[in-house]
Amino acid sequence: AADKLKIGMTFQELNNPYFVSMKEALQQAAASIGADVVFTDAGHDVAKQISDVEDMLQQNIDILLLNPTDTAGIESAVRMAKQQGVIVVAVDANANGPVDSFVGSKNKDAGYKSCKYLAEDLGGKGEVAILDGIPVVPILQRVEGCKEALAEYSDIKLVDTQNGRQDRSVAMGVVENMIQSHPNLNGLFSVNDGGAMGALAAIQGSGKDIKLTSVDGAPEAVDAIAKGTPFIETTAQFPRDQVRVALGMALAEHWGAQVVPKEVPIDVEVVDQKNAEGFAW
Amino acid sequence: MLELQGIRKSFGKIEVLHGVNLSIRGGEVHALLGENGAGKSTLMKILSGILQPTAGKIVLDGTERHFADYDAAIAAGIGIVFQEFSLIPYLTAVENMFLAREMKTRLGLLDRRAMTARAREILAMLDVDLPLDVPISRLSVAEQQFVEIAKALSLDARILVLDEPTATLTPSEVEHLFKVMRQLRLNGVAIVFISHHLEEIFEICDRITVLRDGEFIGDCAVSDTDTDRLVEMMVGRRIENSFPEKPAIPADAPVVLDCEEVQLRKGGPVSSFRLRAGEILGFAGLVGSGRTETALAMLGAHPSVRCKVLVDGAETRFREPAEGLAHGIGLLPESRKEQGLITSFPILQNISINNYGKYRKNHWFIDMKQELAATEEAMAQVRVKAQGPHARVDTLSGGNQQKVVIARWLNHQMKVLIFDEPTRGIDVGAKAEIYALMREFTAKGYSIIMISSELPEVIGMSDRVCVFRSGGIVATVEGDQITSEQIMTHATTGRVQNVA
Amino acid sequence: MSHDANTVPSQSRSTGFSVAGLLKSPLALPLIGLIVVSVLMGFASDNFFSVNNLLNVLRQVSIVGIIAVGMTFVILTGGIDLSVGAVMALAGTISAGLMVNFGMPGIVGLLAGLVIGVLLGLFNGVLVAWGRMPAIIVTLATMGMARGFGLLYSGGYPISGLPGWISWFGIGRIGIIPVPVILMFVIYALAWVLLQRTPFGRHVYAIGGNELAAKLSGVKTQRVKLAVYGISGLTSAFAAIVLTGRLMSGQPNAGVGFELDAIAAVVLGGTAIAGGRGLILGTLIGAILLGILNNGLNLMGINPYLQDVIKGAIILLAIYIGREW
Amino acid sequence: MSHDANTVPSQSRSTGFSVAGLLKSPLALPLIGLIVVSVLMGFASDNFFSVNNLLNVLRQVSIVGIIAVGMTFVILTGGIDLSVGAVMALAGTISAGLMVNFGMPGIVGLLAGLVIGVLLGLFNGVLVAWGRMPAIIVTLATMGMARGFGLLYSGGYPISGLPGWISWFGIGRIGIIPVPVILMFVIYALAWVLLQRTPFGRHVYAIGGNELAAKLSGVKTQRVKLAVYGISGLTSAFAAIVLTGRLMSGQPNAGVGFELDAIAAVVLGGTAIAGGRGLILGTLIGAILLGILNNGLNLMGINPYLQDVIKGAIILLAIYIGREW
Ligand SMILES: Nc1ncnc2c1ncn2[C@@H]1O[C@H](COP(=O)(O)OP(=O)(O)OP(=O)(O)O)[C@@H](O)[C@H]1O
Ligand SMILES: Nc1ncnc2c1ncn2[C@@H]1O[C@H](COP(=O)(O)OP(=O)(O)OP(=O)(O)O)[C@@H](O)[C@H]1O
Ligand SMILES: [Mg+2]
Ligand SMILES: [Mg+2]
Repeated sequence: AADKLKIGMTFQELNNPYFVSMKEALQQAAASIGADVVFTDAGHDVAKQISDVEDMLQQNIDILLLNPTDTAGIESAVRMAKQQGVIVVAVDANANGPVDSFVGSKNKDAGYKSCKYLAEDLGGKGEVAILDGIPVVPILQRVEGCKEALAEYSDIKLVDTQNGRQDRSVAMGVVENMIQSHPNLNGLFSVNDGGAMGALAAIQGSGKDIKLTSVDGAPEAVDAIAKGTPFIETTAQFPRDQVRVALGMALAEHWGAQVVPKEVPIDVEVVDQKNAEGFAW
Repeated sequence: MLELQGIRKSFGKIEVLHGVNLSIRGGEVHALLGENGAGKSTLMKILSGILQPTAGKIVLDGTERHFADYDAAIAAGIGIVFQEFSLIPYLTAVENMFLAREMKTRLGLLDRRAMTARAREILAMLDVDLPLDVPISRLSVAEQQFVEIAKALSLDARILVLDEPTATLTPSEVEHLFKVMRQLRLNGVAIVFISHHLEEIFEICDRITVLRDGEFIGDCAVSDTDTDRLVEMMVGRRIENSFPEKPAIPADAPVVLDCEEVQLRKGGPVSSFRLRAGEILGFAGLVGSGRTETALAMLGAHPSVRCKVLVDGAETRFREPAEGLAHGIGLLPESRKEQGLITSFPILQNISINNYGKYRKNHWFIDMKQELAATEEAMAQVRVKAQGPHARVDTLSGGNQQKVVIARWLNHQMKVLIFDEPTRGIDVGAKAEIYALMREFTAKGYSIIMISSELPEVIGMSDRVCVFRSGGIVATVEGDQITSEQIMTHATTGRVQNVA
Repeated sequence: MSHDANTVPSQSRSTGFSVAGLLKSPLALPLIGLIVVSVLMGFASDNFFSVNNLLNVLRQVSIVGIIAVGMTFVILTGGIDLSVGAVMALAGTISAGLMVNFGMPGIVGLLAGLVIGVLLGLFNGVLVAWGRMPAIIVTLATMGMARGFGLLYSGGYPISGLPGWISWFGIGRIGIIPVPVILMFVIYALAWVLLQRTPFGRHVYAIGGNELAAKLSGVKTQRVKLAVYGISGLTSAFAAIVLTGRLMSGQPNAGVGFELDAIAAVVLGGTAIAGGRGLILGTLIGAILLGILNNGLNLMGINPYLQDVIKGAIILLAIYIGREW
Repeated sequence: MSHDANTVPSQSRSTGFSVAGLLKSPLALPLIGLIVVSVLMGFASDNFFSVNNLLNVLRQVSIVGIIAVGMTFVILTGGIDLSVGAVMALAGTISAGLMVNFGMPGIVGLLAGLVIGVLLGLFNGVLVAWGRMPAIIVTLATMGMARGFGLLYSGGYPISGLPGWISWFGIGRIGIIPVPVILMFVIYALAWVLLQRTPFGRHVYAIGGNELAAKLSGVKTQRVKLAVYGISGLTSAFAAIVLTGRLMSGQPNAGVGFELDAIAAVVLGGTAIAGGRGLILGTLIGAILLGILNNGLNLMGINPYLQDVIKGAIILLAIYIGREW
């Protein structure tokens, strides 16, 4: 079995459905081409992620799919992998160093679309707030896109930005407090669905009419949107497709392709009550 | 050469030294005498800079000195062997002797060769031979005591304080220590010697200072006094025999507790004894001879290899003291602070701690009224002197603390009470009261095991005496045979009965 | 010392409720701290003293507040339980899983969660009491294992799709009082009774005060220790019910770091970390104090990173002032 | 007990190096554990016993291994330091910030990191030794504050753009030996000398063995305690250098949970959590044991969730077996 293709993937975390569904898609894809696959969970610790990559290199992987916890911190692992002749494709977030390709969502687009939807739904006026997350490039891009969209509406006022750390229970507490300090809040944009679910609980608990939009398209979020809650929209990413495309890029490189695209942006799609039914990653 | 003048010391609001004087001349052995709690150790800690006096002064060689800490006292030539061991269990003898005063090489590293050599020298002077390279916790108590003494000698002290160094030594070891002390005296070292054994005072000391309850009573030359006068100075009155009459125990008194075999460790001696209803069985022996361990092993509070106990003829094996309690066996531990009292509790809860089975309300809850009433009654029974059941236990005197621990067992149907060093650190009056209480208990049909290091107490109170040596019972004496000679002979030279 | 306030009818009878008496109680300092912080927050933010916001704070406090009850029992015996957050997450995840994936009735799922919490607590207790292993290590290992199990069981997905009524435990109200707040108060009341009015409670204090003395006087110390860890597991599982109700899902990664918040609440409430002294009401005050800090700093819009610094400094200050009790 | 290996010329002289002697040493059990786990891993994975992989494991171990040195000092005195991970992160972040944002020479940045580590350690030490506050609370608060400062300073972003040579500390090699491994061994050697061959080391053990007796004998217990926390801060800052070299960036979020790994390494190495007994070499073995577990479970391709469970169980087992020393 020495000639069997071996694929390694390191995740920044594996207790988030977004990445778990990536993992599942990878396992399916690998099975369909008869490749072995190993994966690791860095638990948001870059140092551990480098160790994980080192351990995978000891197992002589051919392809490394890298979902970095931190773009800069992971560089030495990328270099080490390249030195061993391993094909490296970054997924979802980019990595510094000589990666062969990067496959990720159009995060700025996602933020823009969600906040545009929110502003439109509010009739172009009212107080809105942003529920921020862990400062990594994709998240920053979403906030950037959101602010761009909100700026197009002169009667929309951005009154607060707080950090929910993309964690459901943290986000819930933060949003509850936000609602206390801004009694007239009309809308809220969360940088991901995990935080949005916490925010939703807070909004429902307060009994206020606050509209919520977000990014990701997680099953729970889609569910909530379909049910007609204050959660009105999420701009879906396609984690399964990201990993499939990434594997495709890596395979192309493996087979000797010379013009593998350095960057493959994956489209994002608005999911609201109209199309929520039947949407799935 | 050294004068302590008008030393006062308070801990919090309580003054324990009320203006004490002490004068030491060069090259003498000076006895410091006083009942437990008289303040001897406190005075010595002040002398060695560990405690600061509230008032008074220390004059050394004619100049007033102030020792901010132990190091300052050492620099002035004062060394002390503490009453409580100040050894670190996991360090070796050499490391302990030179702790905080290590010899260093030029690099600042430990000069272990030099320290070992010096340690050997000092121990050779003491004429003791002990392993220098194993943790001190593996040495015997006597060996540890000599390490303490060696530690103090390594300071080249001109004034050496020995706080009850003989309490843990056998007579031959004591003799040995005295030889060393005489040698030191010849070398011009002044020694302050603390001991409760008056015969030792007469053997080795030149002069005596007596304290009573923190008061300076007086000093005199040994040649000018005698035992009776010393006791009177210490106690403040002539001391009568404080032991109650021994009642006659019927020969056919039932055996309540039959300890068929207790073996503490593999290959160690196996002990057995019987306790009859209404008697006081003394456990005598030197410190560390295994009396406490045997008693605890019986109750399941100490590991043992073998332990077979019959209570009223039925075989039982206790896994923990709670099971002993259920069978009517209670313990008054030897160290009140570490094993007896719960100092975060007031008297009330210290007494009721193992009594909650008795004061229940609706089955689950504490009936606090009954708890209070029963506790007050128990306090009255043993005559605890305190402001009330809510007083903090750490404000009580030793004797009253001891009574609190005794009171714990009064609301139970007890058969056997184990009194481990019941009068340690207790003044004479309270001692007599506790003796009386013990006899009150036996009159009620309780049986008592009394572990004691005080020979007069063992002799005065026990109906029979088990003598311990090296971890097991070597002899049991009764009746006229209960004499200090008999007991000491067995305790120091008796052959260990080695049952396979 | 800790018990005077509760067990000394004779002393307080004469004067009735006295300020001087209160000042001497171990609750005095935590209370003063609570008042000082509240007043500061009130000045800094207009919204702070609204009934709505205060109820909001209490509701936010409820989860850590409930966990801190079990932690108080454990710390009173001189132990520590680092596994509480992970146990909560595992109990919540499995109970959600039973309802959603195995179609069990909600009540069975909730009870199963409680059982799991107790079992994990007893596991800790056995290792500490009979295995004579240090609590900090045992509960640390349990923490890792419980997290692993939660993720294994759920495959890393939150488990949602719970019956709607479960949310009552998280966001329901009775009158204007949120259900989790009521639940918290009930648990505190039970804990108070257990600690102050039952033999078991006295034994908990006794073990923390002097374990050897308690053992030698006939307290079944091992059983009591087993029980306190069991209680800690149980309160963690109760917190899981509130959490599940609040989030309407089982979250395998919930509660990271809650053990530290719970310990902070206990210690801010005046309980000695070495055991033997402390009051359960102090823990409640400590938990509320922490909650007010979080809420107030949020309301003021303080940079979240700075919030960590401020909280750390306030904890240090509070412990420093209170260290002499 | 802990010193037999070093101070027993008379016993070992006769037999020279003896297996029996080794078996009696406190290092025996950690070593046996290490061997057993290694052999198991070797069976389970072909790659395990390659030189490359073993060096790889050592390199991975180096960061927690270095932190565990300071932790050993602290635990030997009977204390604990929960702030190590946060101190490492803060030291690394600020030293990176000084180089990148303030254009300071790399060497100044690195030294500044060490200074910060020591200062934070001394802060802990002052509060523990003179403030008489419980170490677990003090270092917990310091942990929160250090994290907050790191995030504040960096705004939450990692700081990258360091001079290239910094990576030497993380991924460089001397011969075939990785630099961080050499650094780790040097630090262990120094710690060994400090603990076994200097008066200070004896005082560390003495305080853990019996603090009061040590004080009575004239040991300056407060100063020694101050020093051990300072050392712990220093080794955390050294670990930060390796980390920065490995990540080529200052990471304010790094090192979450490292305190627990370091404690586990110390305790697996046979040091008593109550202090007074233990050997620094045991800690090295403990750290390597943990590293091998991580590496081996990864090599075997075990589900990462299950890895947590297995690690927890092995730690419990090891501590249980070793609990009697
Ligand atoms: N640190 C302390 N705090 C409060 N009281 C103390 C302290 N040390 C000693 N005492 C009290 O001071 C008194 C004198 O104690 P000290 O140890 O000096 O007696 P002693 O004469 O050495 O007795 P013994 O013969 O039992 O050794 C006792 O009542 C004791 O309880
Ligand atoms: N003060 C002490 N310091 C160190 N070890 C001791 C001390 N006292 C006793 N031991 C150890 O405990 C064991 C037996 O002690 P145990 O307490 O049973 O003896 P004992 O006859 O009751 O003496 P004690 O007068 O100390 O109560 C011995 O192995 C001895 O080495
Ligand atoms: Mg004394
Ligand atoms: Mg004894």
